[in-house]
Amino acid sequence: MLGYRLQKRDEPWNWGAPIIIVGALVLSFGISALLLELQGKSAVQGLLVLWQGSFGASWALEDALLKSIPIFLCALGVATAFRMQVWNIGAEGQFALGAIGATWAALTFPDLPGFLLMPLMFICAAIFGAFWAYVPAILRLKLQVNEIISTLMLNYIAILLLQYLVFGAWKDPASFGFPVTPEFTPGAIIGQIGDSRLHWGFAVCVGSGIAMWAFMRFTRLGFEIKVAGEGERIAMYSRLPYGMLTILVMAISGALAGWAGCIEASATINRLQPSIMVGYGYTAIVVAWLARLHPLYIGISAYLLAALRVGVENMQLELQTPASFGSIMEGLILMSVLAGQMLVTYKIVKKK
Amino acid sequence: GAKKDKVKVGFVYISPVGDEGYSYAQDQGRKAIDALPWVETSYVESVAEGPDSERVVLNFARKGYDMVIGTSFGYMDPMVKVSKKFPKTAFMHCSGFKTTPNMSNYFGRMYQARYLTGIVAGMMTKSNVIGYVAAFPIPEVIRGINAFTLGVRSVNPEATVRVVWTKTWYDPALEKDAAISLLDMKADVITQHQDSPGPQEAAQERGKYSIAYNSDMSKMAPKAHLTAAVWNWAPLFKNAVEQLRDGVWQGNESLWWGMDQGIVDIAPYGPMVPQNVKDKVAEAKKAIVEGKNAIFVGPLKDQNGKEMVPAGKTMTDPEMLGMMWFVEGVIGNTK
Amino acid sequence: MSSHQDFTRPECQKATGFEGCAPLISLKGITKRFGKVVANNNISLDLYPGRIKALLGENGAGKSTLMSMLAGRFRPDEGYIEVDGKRVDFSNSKDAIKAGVGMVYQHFMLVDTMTVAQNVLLGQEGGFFVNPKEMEARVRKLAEDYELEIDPSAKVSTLSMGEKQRVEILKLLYRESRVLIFDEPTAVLTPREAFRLFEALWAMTRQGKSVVFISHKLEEVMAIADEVAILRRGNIDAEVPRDKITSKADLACRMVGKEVILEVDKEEVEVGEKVLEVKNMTGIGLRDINLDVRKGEVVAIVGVAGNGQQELVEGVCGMRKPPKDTIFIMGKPWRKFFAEMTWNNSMSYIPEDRLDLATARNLDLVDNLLLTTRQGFSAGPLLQHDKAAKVAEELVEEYDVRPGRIRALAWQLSGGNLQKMVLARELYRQPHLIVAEQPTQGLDISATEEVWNRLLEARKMAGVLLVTGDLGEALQLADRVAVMYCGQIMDEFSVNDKAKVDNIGLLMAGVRE
Amino acid sequence: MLESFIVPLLAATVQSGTPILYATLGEILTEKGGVLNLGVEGMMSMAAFAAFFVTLTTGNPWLGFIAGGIAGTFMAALHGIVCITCLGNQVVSGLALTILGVGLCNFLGTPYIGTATEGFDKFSFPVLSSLPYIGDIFFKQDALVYVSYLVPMLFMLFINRTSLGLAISAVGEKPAAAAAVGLKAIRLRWIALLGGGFFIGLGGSYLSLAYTHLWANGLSGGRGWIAVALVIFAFWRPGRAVFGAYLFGGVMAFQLRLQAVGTHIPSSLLLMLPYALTILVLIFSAMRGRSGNAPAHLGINIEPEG
Ligand SMILES: Nc1ncnc2c1ncn2[C@@H]1O[C@H](COP(=O)(O)OP(=O)(O)OP(=O)(O)O)[C@@H](O)[C@H]1O
Ligand SMILES: Nc1ncnc2c1ncn2[C@@H]1O[C@H](COP(=O)(O)OP(=O)(O)OP(=O)(O)O)[C@@H](O)[C@H]1O
Ligand SMILES: [Mg+2]
Ligand SMILES: [Mg+2]
Repeated sequence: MLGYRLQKRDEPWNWGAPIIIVGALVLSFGISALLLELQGKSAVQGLLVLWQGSFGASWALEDALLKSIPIFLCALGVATAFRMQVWNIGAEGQFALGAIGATWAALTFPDLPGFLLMPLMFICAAIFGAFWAYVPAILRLKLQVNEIISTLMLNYIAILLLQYLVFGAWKDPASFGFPVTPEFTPGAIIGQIGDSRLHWGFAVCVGSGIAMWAFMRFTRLGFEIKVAGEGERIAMYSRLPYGMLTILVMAISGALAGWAGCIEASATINRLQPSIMVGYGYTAIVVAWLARLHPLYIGISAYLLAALRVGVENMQLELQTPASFGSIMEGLILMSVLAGQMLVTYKIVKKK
Repeated sequence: GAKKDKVKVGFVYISPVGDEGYSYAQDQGRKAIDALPWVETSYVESVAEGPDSERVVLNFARKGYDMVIGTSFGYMDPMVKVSKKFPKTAFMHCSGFKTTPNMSNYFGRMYQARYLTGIVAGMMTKSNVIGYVAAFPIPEVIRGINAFTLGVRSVNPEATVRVVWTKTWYDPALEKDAAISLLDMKADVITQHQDSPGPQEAAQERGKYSIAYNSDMSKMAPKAHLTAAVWNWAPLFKNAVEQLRDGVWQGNESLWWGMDQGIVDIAPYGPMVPQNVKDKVAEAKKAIVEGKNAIFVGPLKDQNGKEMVPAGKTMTDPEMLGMMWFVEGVIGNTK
Repeated sequence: MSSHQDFTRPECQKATGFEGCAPLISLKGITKRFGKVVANNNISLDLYPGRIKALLGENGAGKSTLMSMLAGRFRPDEGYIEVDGKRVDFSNSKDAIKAGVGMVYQHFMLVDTMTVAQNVLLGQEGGFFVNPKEMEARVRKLAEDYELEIDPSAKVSTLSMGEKQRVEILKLLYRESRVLIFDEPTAVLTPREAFRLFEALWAMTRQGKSVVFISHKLEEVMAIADEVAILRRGNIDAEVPRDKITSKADLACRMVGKEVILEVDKEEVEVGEKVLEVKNMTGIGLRDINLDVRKGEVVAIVGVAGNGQQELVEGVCGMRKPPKDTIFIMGKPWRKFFAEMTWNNSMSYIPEDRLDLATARNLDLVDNLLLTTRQGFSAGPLLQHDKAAKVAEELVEEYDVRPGRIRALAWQLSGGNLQKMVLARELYRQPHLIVAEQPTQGLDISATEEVWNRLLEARKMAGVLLVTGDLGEALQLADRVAVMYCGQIMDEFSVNDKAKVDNIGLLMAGVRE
Repeated sequence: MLESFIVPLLAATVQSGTPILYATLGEILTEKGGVLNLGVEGMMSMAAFAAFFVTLTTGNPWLGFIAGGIAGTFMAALHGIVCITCLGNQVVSGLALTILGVGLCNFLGTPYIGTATEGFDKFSFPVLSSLPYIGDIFFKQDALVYVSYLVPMLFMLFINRTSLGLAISAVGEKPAAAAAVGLKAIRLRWIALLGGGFFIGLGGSYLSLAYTHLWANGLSGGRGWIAVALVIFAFWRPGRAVFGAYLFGGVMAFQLRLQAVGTHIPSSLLLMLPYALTILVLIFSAMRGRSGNAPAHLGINIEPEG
């Protein structure tokens, strides 16, 4: 590296993390601004519009919060698996299965009162999502099938399965043949908090975030997951049930993504339709990693990413920038944060 | 409502506008009204039908747009929700069925144009196999396939239409592969209900014919392109903004315009289309425009020969909007 | 104790004709720091042709670091290296190889999935295209020239430790190295293999090559070195010709700088009930194993690495499932024992691999304490971190683990300190059976002594199964010795059985009279 | 049946397998050097655009083909900066690269949607195309398919029979061992990553130059992910990659033809076939105990020493 080299720090540079994030944001926004100029649009105005769209109004904040709900849940899930070095790329499929599970409950018992139906939907979503994660976990444990690939393939299969149901057995007879299920009964719909647009799914987020934090920090099982992340051999030495833990983290991961699917179906679109799949499962991976797998930071970065997306929409609306602009910024931010994280463990010193 | 000097319209699209497909066609309509001095437009593209669409529609309303036009079926529920919150804003939704006092829906009778292209295909085919690359088995697509097939069979009762589903609106390579699989099944005319020109290209490469959809795609496959079933949204949008300006726009309406109002049509023919075909189509078009041919008129049998519409009966609009079966002559399934 | 093998250099092996030669390599004032640690402090050292220089020093004294700089892996912070009197600057291994310096690292640097020939020729193929047959022929010829027996087409993963070392040596020979550095080469060899290595080293010195030999085994150093350089805390403490050293004890004194007793007191402990019983075990790579360990005694398993010790240990320690009804711990069948085991009053396993098996490198000492004792700090589903921290604090104090911070991460500890931590943790659990695998490998004398005393002390509560490659250690600690070869126990006898003890070397090589 | 169904099916198989084949081979080279690159999807997208754009501006599809490779190399370089230089997590960096590549491709490509370029057309290969069946299947394709027949052999030769190939494998297995014999481990990783990126890029070029001649966004359509899966399926061996790529391409082509014949199986289920098959194949190979063939240091960064 041109006269410079890396040297491991004696102690990790914990204060580095926020500095790095800010640096990465500056870098990515810089490049994005450049792209805007290239398009013949004012970069300053663009970033201003982006800011307004993300944070400039109370409803922007509300929109971002609303959008961050499913992202947060999926990210909380994949972070659990990542902590054990299990590469669950399948939140997208688990999300789909969760939505399917919740919908099954909602369509099968439409007349149950909400206080019974709602828990049932959440249970079904968790079970379905967890099952979709359990399959790759078992394949990895029994046959060493790489979970990156199996979870990824299961994403495609899950989306097609969802389509199969919505185009087939579950199609609303009143929808003029369009691929949507009947609208959920009131008991199956998660309500709004007060008269904000925010719904009670937000409370589920807060609850699971805190529960996950406490679980990882205070419980023995949480400790065991942390240890198992250090490697299978250490796990075996410490008499950890490594297989069971793998299944557990995958199941938690799948269940949380499943809840995200349930909330999206119930609170946001009030039914199941193929367009429920918008890639939250992939976004979640980005979010989990930006947050270095910590629940609180996951909350923050899920919110920031949602805000970015909402803001990019505002840019589209005001400046007619293409939709792909958002994913460019996302990719740039993630890559620069990743590159920058090196500075937490290493310092750059001059070569002699 | 009150008269307005200036009208601001926001469009919400399902896919990028540059794709020559469905959103492209809608956007051509937008551009047409944008050219009016008293109209201002904006759009947001690639808006997923789920939760994102509600926010985008809402943002247009919040920002004081006079009218929000949502072009995809899945925007219906979100638009209904938002329309209730913004009673002063006009909402127009494409292809759905729900309305509110300040929300109307609109659509076009594309099946009429499909029928005409079917005549072209039926007369041009030599192998009597016609390939249809289709996205999703929803009534709009199925209705198009059926109308097309009826058109084919009206001139060539021997011909069959084979359908391959891609389960995507837009994947050029997959659509092309699907078209090739049909060409391998001896199809010599390919048509599509897809947004990319992939199938057109496949036909051209094999030296076979193609019929496009959404817009004229002749520049992408000049040797194959017979014609296309095309949208022309400009008249409808123009009508809507004028009503809005004059304060006479109304919600709770369902506009299902047809060829008579110029909202659907077929594109200019390629040089290989002989005059007798053109004549035959012109004749049929005249009948349609004059209301003499409603296309879905009994007796109609389904794929298995079961009678679905008795002789002399014409299908109603709601029946057509929910059509989920294939007419005789289609090979494929609706699942 | 080393009576089974005579390491003395025969007269005919002396390299002659190199007296008075200028040094091949001179290290001049080398200093190397890792963060705050000064690994080498202003070290100067000369290497002469035809001579073997032994480097001796406590763990962490800086031997490997010094030699790694000579081999081009690290660069010195200060000072420089001279080759044939000319100053050089090695920026990577390639430069060092070009200058004729080759090193066999403590951990072999071989690519397991490749063949012997590919490994030997790696980076030296000469030409862009390679031909496996031709490569093998070249390596075969080289091996024959130096009388090193090896199959050039064999995959390295299928070789024994001794064979792997031969591959490493071939690598150096192929590169025509003039200076050969061996970092603890005998740790993984049988005495017989070690002797063959020494013969090879002597042969090399006769050709005028200079050899650097790093070892913790004093008798080896005594046997083969021409001069001994002693490092302490990154400094050269002394450089002594072999003739000036009178005995092992003398050498040991010089090394640690204080009088050490290499013999430990072994007070008598009453032998109690059976804590481990292995009955007719065949399977998982083992044949017909019968073995008892009773409370109050130390049973040593000796043998060359790779003869089934690993399998036996893993079988006993629950890392691998043994055949049914073959292993009984505290009278209970294996499966039942592990199913019912509680965190204390059970068995402890002190594995050879301290970092990455016995500890988790990225966790701190408290978490590492909890690794095997977490049951003891549980309250329902919760874990009592505070209580664990307090215990960790006490243990760090008691066992003098440095640095004394309980929030230090495992990777920040040196090997010896880590071993102390593991020992502290495992004995804290008050086990009835202790399985210790190479517990002092790579440890310096004072640390070794402490570990030995702790293990002997632990006999009061437990039976100890000691697996070691170091005969001296086995004879020091054990009451009984079992020799393993090819998955079998060749013989088992009391350490007081002089005749049998003298025969251990042959048994380890699979020879039964 | 043979003439009318199987032969066209196999010919289509070769075509749909070819872009995946290029990309799979590229990823094999990358992973041989020890770098896991999950960004294939994004790299192929960018490469497809670069190939299209250069062909459009220069009129020479061969230049476009190479430009796609260079774009792949460029994207690989980004991954290298993050993972090799800055020691970032390879899994996440790959995902980010996909997001970035697809976004950038759409951003740059949108103005050109529907624009046609020169490209590679199918032509009958002299002599060989007249072979019965074989000729129809393999030798009535485009030039890039013919090139793709050579590439696996070159890869086999390169990996097993050249010093550079051996050195790269050594770095993927054990960088420290390679460094100890004077090889520059980091540099070799870069070579493998960038070289692999080039071939992944060629896979992208194929999409916009031969698969279709019209620019469209989203050409890659998930093929990059399939390539990543096929590397494992192929046990990191070029020969098996050919088999895998064609198998996958074949299943894709088969399900479309099954529909065209007129089947009653719902299309959603048919479309699952390729993905389900990938998992099944991984399961089968695992049952035969072959999944442990991965380079030992795959996905692990080389930390700086000293
Ligand atoms: N790969 C590494 N990265 C960073 N630091 C290391 C590394 N390896 C060793 N160290 C440092 O080296 C020290 C220990 O080195 P090592 O394990 O060689 O010591 P040792 O010779 O076994 O010591 P002891 O005398 O305690 O047995 C630790 O303080 C640790 O910080
Ligand atoms: N990679 C490293 N990073 C940081 N510190 C290191 C590293 N390697 C060695 N050290 C430090 O340098 C000191 C010398 O280590 P070195 O490995 O040279 O000792 P040694 O004499 O070879 O020990 P041993 O007998 O255990 O092999 C160690 O105590 C350790 O503190
Ligand atoms: Mg050490
Ligand atoms: Mg050392």
